[in-house]
Amino acid sequence: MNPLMSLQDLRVEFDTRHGRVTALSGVSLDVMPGETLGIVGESGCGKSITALAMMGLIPNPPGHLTEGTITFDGEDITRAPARRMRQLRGGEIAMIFQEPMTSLNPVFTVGDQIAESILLHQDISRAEADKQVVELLETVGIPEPAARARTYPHQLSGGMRQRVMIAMAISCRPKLLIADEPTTALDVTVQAQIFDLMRDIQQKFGVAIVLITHDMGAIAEMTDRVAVMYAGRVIEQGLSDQILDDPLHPYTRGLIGCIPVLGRAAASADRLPPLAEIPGVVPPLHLLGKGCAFADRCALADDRCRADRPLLSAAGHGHPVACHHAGVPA
Amino acid sequence: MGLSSYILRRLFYGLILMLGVVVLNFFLIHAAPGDAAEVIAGEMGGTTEEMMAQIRAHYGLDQPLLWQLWLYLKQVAVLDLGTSYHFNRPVTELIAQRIWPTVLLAMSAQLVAMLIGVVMGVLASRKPQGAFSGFVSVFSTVGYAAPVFWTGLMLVILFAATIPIFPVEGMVSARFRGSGLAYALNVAHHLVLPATTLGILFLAQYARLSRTAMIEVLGADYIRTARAKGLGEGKVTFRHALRNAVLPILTVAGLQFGNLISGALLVETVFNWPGMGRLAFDSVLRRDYPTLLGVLFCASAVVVIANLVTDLSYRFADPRIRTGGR
Amino acid sequence: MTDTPAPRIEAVSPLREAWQQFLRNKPAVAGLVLLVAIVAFVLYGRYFVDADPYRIVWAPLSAPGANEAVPLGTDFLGRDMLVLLLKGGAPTIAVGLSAALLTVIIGISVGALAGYFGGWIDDLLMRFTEFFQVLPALLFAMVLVTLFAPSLVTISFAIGIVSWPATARLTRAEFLRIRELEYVTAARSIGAGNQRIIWKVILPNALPPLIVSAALTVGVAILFEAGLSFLGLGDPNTISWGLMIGQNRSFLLEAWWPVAIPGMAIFLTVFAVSLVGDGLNDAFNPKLRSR
Amino acid sequence: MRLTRRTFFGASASLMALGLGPVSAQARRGGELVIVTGENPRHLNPAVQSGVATAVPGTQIFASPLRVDENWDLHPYLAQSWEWADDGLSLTLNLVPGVKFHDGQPVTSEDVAFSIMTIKANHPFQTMFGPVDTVETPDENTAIIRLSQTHPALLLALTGALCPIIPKHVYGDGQDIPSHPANTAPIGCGPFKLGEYVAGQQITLVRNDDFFLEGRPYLDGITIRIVPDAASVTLSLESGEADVGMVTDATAINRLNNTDGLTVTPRGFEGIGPIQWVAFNTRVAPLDDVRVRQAIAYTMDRGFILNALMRGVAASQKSPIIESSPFYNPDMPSYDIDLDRANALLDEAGHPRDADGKRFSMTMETIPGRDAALGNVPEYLRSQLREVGIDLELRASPDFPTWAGRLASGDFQMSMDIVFNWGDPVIGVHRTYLSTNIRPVIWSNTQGYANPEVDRLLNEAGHELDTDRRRDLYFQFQDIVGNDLPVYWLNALPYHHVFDDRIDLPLSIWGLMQAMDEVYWTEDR
Amino acid sequence: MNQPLLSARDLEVSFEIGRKGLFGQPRLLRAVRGVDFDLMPGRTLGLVGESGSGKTTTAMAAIRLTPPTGGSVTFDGDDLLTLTPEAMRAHRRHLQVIFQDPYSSLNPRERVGAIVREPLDLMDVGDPAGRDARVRELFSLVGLRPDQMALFPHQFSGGQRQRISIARALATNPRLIVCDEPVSALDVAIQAQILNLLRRLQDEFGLSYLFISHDLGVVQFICDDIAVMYLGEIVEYADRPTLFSKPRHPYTAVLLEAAPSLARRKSAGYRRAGMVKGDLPSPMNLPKGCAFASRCPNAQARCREEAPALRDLGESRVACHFPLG
Repeated sequence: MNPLMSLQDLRVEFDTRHGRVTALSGVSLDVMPGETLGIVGESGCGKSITALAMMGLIPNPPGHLTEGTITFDGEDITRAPARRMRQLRGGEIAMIFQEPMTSLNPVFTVGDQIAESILLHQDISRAEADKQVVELLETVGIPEPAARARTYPHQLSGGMRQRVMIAMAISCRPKLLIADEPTTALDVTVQAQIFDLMRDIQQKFGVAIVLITHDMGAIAEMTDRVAVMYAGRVIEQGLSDQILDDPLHPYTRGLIGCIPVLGRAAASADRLPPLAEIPGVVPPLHLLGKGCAFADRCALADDRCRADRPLLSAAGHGHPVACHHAGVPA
Repeated sequence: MGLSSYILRRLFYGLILMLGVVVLNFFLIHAAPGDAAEVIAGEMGGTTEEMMAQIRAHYGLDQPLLWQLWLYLKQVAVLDLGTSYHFNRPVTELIAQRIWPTVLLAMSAQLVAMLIGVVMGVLASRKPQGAFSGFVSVFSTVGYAAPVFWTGLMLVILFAATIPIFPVEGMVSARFRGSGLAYALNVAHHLVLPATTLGILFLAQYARLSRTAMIEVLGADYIRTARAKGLGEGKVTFRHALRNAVLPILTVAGLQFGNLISGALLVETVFNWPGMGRLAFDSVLRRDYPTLLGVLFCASAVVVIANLVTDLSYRFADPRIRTGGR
Repeated sequence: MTDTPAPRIEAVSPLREAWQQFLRNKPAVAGLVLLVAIVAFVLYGRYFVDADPYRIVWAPLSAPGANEAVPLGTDFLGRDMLVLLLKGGAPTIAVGLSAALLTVIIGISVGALAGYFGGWIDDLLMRFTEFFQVLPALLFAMVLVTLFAPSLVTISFAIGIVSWPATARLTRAEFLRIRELEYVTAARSIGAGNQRIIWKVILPNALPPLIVSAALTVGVAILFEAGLSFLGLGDPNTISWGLMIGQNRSFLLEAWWPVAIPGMAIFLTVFAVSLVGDGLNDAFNPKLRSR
Repeated sequence: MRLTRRTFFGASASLMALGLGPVSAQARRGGELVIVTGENPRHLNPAVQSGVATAVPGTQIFASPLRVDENWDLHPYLAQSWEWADDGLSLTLNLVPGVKFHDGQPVTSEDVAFSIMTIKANHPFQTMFGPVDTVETPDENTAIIRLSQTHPALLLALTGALCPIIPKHVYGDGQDIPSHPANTAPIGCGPFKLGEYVAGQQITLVRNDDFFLEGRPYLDGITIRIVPDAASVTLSLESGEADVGMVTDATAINRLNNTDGLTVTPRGFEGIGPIQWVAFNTRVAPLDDVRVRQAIAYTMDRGFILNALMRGVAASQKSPIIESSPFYNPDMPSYDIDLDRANALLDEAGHPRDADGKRFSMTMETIPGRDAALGNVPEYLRSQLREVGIDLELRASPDFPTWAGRLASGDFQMSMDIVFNWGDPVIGVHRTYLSTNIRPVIWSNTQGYANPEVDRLLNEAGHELDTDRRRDLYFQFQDIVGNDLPVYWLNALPYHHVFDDRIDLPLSIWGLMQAMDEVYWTEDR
Repeated sequence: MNQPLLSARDLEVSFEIGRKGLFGQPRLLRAVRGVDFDLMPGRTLGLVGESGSGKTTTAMAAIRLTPPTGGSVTFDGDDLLTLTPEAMRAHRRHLQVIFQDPYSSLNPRERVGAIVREPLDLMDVGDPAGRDARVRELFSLVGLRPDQMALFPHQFSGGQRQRISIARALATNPRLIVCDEPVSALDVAIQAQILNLLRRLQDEFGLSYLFISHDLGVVQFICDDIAVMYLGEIVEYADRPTLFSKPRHPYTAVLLEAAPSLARRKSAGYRRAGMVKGDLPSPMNLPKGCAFASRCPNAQARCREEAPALRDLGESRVACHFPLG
C-alpha cells in the first residue's frame, strides 16, 4: 500500500533573534491510509511544525522549508502553488488544534464557520451547506445541532468547541486529519469523549489521523504507529506496541518511565517508587551541536555521542532508532 | 441584560455625567473673579453703575450662587440654556446653528481617517516588515507629532498662495445662493482642507492602531484555522481578521471623540469654520457664561452620545458582548 | 541534579533586556538621538548663542538666510528667531514634562486604587474618570486657564487635569491583569500587605506600558500647550514655541518662517518623543518583537 | 454763533438737492454686495449698542435724521431740513413726509422723539444726547429737540449710526430695549431690510423697494459676512469671495494693496477715529510721576510701530484727537525715540539702575483677543523698556470683561487701549480726560487723570458753538495733555476699506456706517 | 490517631458576579459548598477534580488567600478564619503555597534570590546574614546553584522556576505547603523531576502537602489521602489504595476510566466502557438533586430530587445514593 502522505528528509529553518535555526531536520514520515500515526515529544521538539509542514502552513517569513519533499496521495506538494494547497487544505487534509477556545473565530457563528469550509470545497448552495452543518454537528455528538449552529463559539464549552472543530475538519471528508494536541486543553473526561469521537470518525470515514501529543497514554490508546521526536528530529519510530513495550532510545525510555500513569501497583498501600527522571531540559535549537542532541541528558552518552550524530536506522533492531547505544539498558 | 435596558442604563449614567459636567462648570465659571454684569456692560460699549445694577437684576446675577445654579439646572432640564450675553440670543439657537458644522467637520474627518487609516493599517499588516509597513509607522508618528493648527496653517499658506484650488476659509461661499446638491458640493469644497487637517491626526492613529490590531489578530489561532480550511489570504484578511481587528479600533474611535472636538476647535479657528469651537472660543474670551456653559454641555453630550453609539456598535460587532458573558 | 550546566549566565533584568531590544530598533534610536540633540540644543545652546531674546536686533520679518547675523530670520518685532527658539524650548519642554508628571501621578493613583481594590471603589473612581473623559479636553483646559490666568503653572496644571483619564484607565487595566497573576497571590501568601503589593509588586510590573504612555503624554502635553498658546491663552511672559506661533500668526501670509520654524521645533520634539515611546513600547512588549 | 448757524444752514440748503435729487445718471441698478468684516455684532440695533459691528448693518436698516459727507459737511436724510433756535438751545427737524417703516407703518416725529430719548437713556455715549431735555412733536413731520445747554455735537449725533430712528410701535411695548427681541429682527426705514441674521456668521440684507429716496438703493442686497480671522478676511477679498471689507490687519492691507482690481483706502474712518494708545494709571507710583510717563514715551519709536508692526499702513497719532479731525493740533510734542533722554528722566525721577542695570518692574495689561496684533505693541514695549532698565511683565486678561474690570477699577499700571473719537470730541474725547468722568467703567477716565485746567477747557469747548473758538480751546487742551501724558498716543489703527474697483462707493467720515443707498456696481461682476 | 494539622469544616465560598438588571439582586456563584477535610501531619491530601470543581478555591480559602463565606478552618488548633489580619500574617510562615504556573508565579522584576529571601524578610526570620545563608541553602536543596541567585525569573526554564517556587515556599520552614497543580504546566520529563523533589523534601522535613491536581496519575504517585471534588463539593474521600482499587462514586470511576493509561492499547482493540455525557453544568444554576446526576450513567429519579450527603462507607466516604461496588 502506498503511503497517503509521505515526508522525505524534511528540513525547516526559522529566522530568529539568534539567527537562522533549524527547527526540523531530516524528518521522514509516512502516513498510511486509514491508520493513526502518533508523533510524540516534549514541547519544542518540532512536532507541531511537522504538522504545519504537512498542511503547507509554515509561516513564511520567518519559516523556510529548505530541503525535502512532501507527497500527498502520490502528488508532490512540496512546492505546490497556493491555489492547489488551498484546495487540499480543508478538502483532503484537515486539521484540528490544541486550543479549541481560540481556534474558532469569535465573531462568526459556529454554523457559519463550518458552512464556510463546506462552501469552499463543494459546489453546493448555502441552504444545502446549512443542512450539512446540522448533520455534521449531530455526527460529532452535539445535542440540538440546529440550535447550536446558530451560537457563537464563546457560548460553547471547550469540549463542544473541539467537537465543532472536528465537524469542520471532517466536513469535506478529508483523507487525512491532523490533530495537534487536540485534548491538551481539556479536562480528562472531555478528553476521553474526544478520543472516543475521533475513533468513531476514523471507523466511519476511514480517515487517516496524525495525532500529535506529549501524552504516552494517548499514544497507547489512539495510535497504530508512533514517531518519537527530539530537538527537531525523529529519533525512534515504529508500531505503538513496539515503542511502548520495547523502547530502544534512552530518551523514549525515559519518557515512558517518568509518567506517573495509572495502573502501576495502584492498590499498594506503600509509597510508590520514585519516577524515572530525564535530567536537564531540552536544549535550545540555536545551541545544538553536531553530536546527538540528547547527549547532555543521557546517562549512556560517550564521546562518540557528542561528536557524531546517530542516524535513524532499523539495522540490528526491531524498528528504526537513532542512537549509538540503542537498546542498552541505562 | 437586554439591549434596551442596557441603553437605558447607559443613558442614565450619561445623564448623571452631564449633570456633573453642568454643575462643575457652573461653579468653575462663576468662581472666576469679575462679574457677568461687567461682561454685559462691556459688550454694550461701556455703561454706568446704575445700568450695571439693572443688568444684574435682569440676569438674576444678584441672586445667591446656589439659587442661580438651581435656576440654571431647571432651565437646562427643559433644554433652555439661557441667553447669550454677547449675542443676546438664546444659547440653544446659537448652538443649533453651530453644532452641525462641527459635527460635519468632526464626522467627515473621523470617517475619512478611519476608512483610509484602516485600509493603510491592513495593507501594512500583511507584510509587517515591509516598506509600506515602515511607511505607515513613520507616517503615523508624523501625523501624530504635527500640531494640528500648524498643519492647518501650513495648508493655508500652500493653498492660499501657491495652489489656490481649495478655499481656505468658511463653510460656504459668501455669494453662494444655491441649495441641494450644489450647496452640498460647495460645502464639500470648503470642507476639504479643514477635514484633511483634522483627519491627518486621526488617520495616523487609525493606521497605526489597525496595523497593530491586524498583526495581533493575524497571529491568532482562528486565523490558522481559517487558513487550514483552505481560505485564500484575501478572505482571511478581510473576512476573518478585519472583523476582529475592528473591535479595538472601535474602542479607540469611541475614546477619540473628546479629542476630536478639541482638534475641531483648533481647526475651526484656523479655517474660520463656523462651528461650536469658534463659538466656544469667542465665549471664553468674552466670558459669555451662558454660551460657554451651553457649549460645554453640548460638547459633553456629543461625547456621551458618541460613546453610547460606539458601545452599541461594539456590541453589534462583538457577539461575545451582544450575547452576554464571555 | 542541576538543570543548567556550568557556564555562568549573567543576570539580565527585564529592563536591561528591554533596553537592548530598544537599541535594536533603529527608528527609536534615531528618535532618542534627535531628542537628546533637541534637549542639548535647548539646555546648552546658550553657549553658542547668548543674547536677550527680547532684544530687537534686525528688521522685522527678515527671512532666514537673508542676514548671517540672524540665521533663522527675525520675528515680527525683529527679534532673533534662533535666540527665541533656544529660549522657548525649555518652557515648552518643561510644560510637557510637568503636565505629564501630573497626569501620571493622578492617573496612576486613581487607576491603581480602582484596579487593585475593585468593587465599589472601582465603580466610583471609574465614574469619576468617565466624567473627566466626557469633558472636552481643550475647551475645559481653556476654561481653567482663563479662570486662573495664563501662566506656565496653570497651563501645566490644566493639561494635567484633562489628560489623566487615559493613564488611569491604562493603569487600572494593568492592575486588573496583574492582580490575578500568581506572583501577587504568592506575595500575599508570604504575608505582604496591600501597600506593599500595590506599590512594590504590581506597580513595577505595570510600569512598562505606563512609561510608554507617560512618554507619549509628554508629547501630547507639548502639543496641548502649543494649541493653547496658538489660541492666545499661553503665558505671555514666557517665550515658548507655541507662543511664537501665536504671536507671529497674523503675519503668516507675509512671512511663513516665524510660524513654520517653531512649529517644526514642536513637531520634531514630539516626533522624537513618540519614536522613543514607540520604541519603548516594542521593547517592553515582547509579543510584537518576533514579528 | 450766527455765522455757525448760517454755515450749517448753508450746507444743508446747498446739498439738499443732492440728497433728494434725481437718480445719478451713470448709477446702475442691481447686483449684490458682499461685505466681510472681523467685527461680530451682538445685535443690530445701534440705538442701544455702540460699535462698528452693529453700526454697519444698523445704518442700512435704520435711517437717521441727517447724514454727513467725507468733508464733515451735513446733509438732509430723514430730515429734509433743520433749523437752530437763535439761543442754540433747540433744534427743529422737518421730516420727509410719507416715509414708511419696513412693516408699512409711517415714520412720524413721535418715532424721532422716541428714538432720541431711547438713545439718551440706553446708549453708552452719554454725552451725545446728554443735554437733550425733551423732544417736542408739534406735528407728524416736525420734531423739536430742546436742550438744557448748548451742544455743538448735536448735529453730528443725528447722523449715521449715532441716531437710528427706531419704530416706536415696535420698541415702545415696554420691554427692556437693550435686550429687546426686535434687536435681532429689526424694523427700520433704511434702504435695506433684514433678510436673515445668523449670529456670528452672516447678515443678509435685501433691498427696501419702498425706500423713501426715489430709485435708491441701487443694490439688490448686501451680505455681511463675519470672519473673525484677519487672514481669512484678506483671502476672501483677494479671491473675490467678498467685495468690500473693513480690514484692520496691517499685513493684510499690504497684501491687498498689491492685489489687482481692489481699491484699498484708509478713508472712511475719520468719524470713528480709532486711536491706539498706552494708558497710564496716573494714580499709582511710579506712573504718578509725569517724568516716568515721558521717559516711557521716549523709549517708543512711533516710526517702528508704524512701519514694522503696522506695516506702514497706519497713520501716526500724537494727540487725543484723530489727526484728520479739524480740531487736531499739529504742534503736539512727538516724543521721538530718545533712550538717553528716557534714562535721564528716569534718573531724575529717582529710579536709579541697580547692579544688574534694572530700575524697576512694571506690569502692562493686554487686551485679550484672537488678534495677536493687539499684543504686538506691548511685546515691543517690553523689548524697548529693557533697554532703559525697566522690566515689563505682561498681564494677559483671559477675557475682555476681566481686562475691562481691571481698568475700570484702576487695578493696573499700564495698559494697551483702543478708543474711538466718534466724530466729535464731545462724544469720544472728553470722556478720557475729564476728572469728573473718573468712573469705574471702561472707557471713562480710567487713567484717573485730573487737571482742573483740562476740565475747564473741555467743558467750555463742549458748549461752544463757534467752530474757531472751539478749535482754539481744543488746541490748548492738547498742549496740556501732550505734556502730561495721561495716555501716550501711538497711532490710528490701520483701518482700511477695501473694495472691488468696479464698485462706486462714496466713503463719508462714517465709512460703511452710513446708508449705502448710493453704492452701485459700475459694471457687472 | 493524632490531631489533624489542617482541618476544614463546612467550608463555603461564594462569588458575586454581576447583578440582574440595574438594581437587581446580586447573583452568587457558589464555588465551594460545605467542604470538610482533615490533613494529618506529614501526609499529603490530594484534592482532585476537573476544572470548575472548586479544588483550588477550596485550598485557597482554607489558608485565607480567598476569603471564605462560611465554615471554619483550624490549623494546629487555631481557627484561621477568626484571626486578625496581623495574626494571620504571622501564621503564614507555617502555611506556604506552590503555584501552578511557573511563568506567572514569580515576580519578573525581582532577582530570584530576592524572591526566595522575601518571605524571610517579611516574616522577619533570623538576621540578614543568616537569611543570605538560608537562601543559599535553599537553592542547593531544590537543585539550583547559589550563583544563579542574581538572575531574573525569565532566565530560567519552567522546571527551574518551579524549583524556585519550591525554595520560596520552603524558606520559612513551613509545616504545610499547598501545592496548586505544581506540575501541570510542565513537560512530562520535568514533571517527574519536580514530583520526586517534592516527595524527597516531604520526607526530609516532615512537610504536609495539600495537593491539588486534575491528574490522577500524579495524585496516585504523591498523595496519601484523596478527596474527589465535583462542582464545589467533595463526592468521595478515601485513602489512596482504597480510592484507586475500589472507587465508590460513579464520578470517581469515570475519572479513572478517562485517565490516560499505558495499559489500554488501540492494538488490543480497546474500547472505553462508558463515558459521561456532556459537560459540567453551570455552577450558577445548580440542580436540585445530585450535581452529577445529569451526567451520571447510574442516575435515578431520587438523584435528581435529593442531594446526597457525604456518608461513611467504612474505608471511604461517598456522596452518592447508589454507591458502586
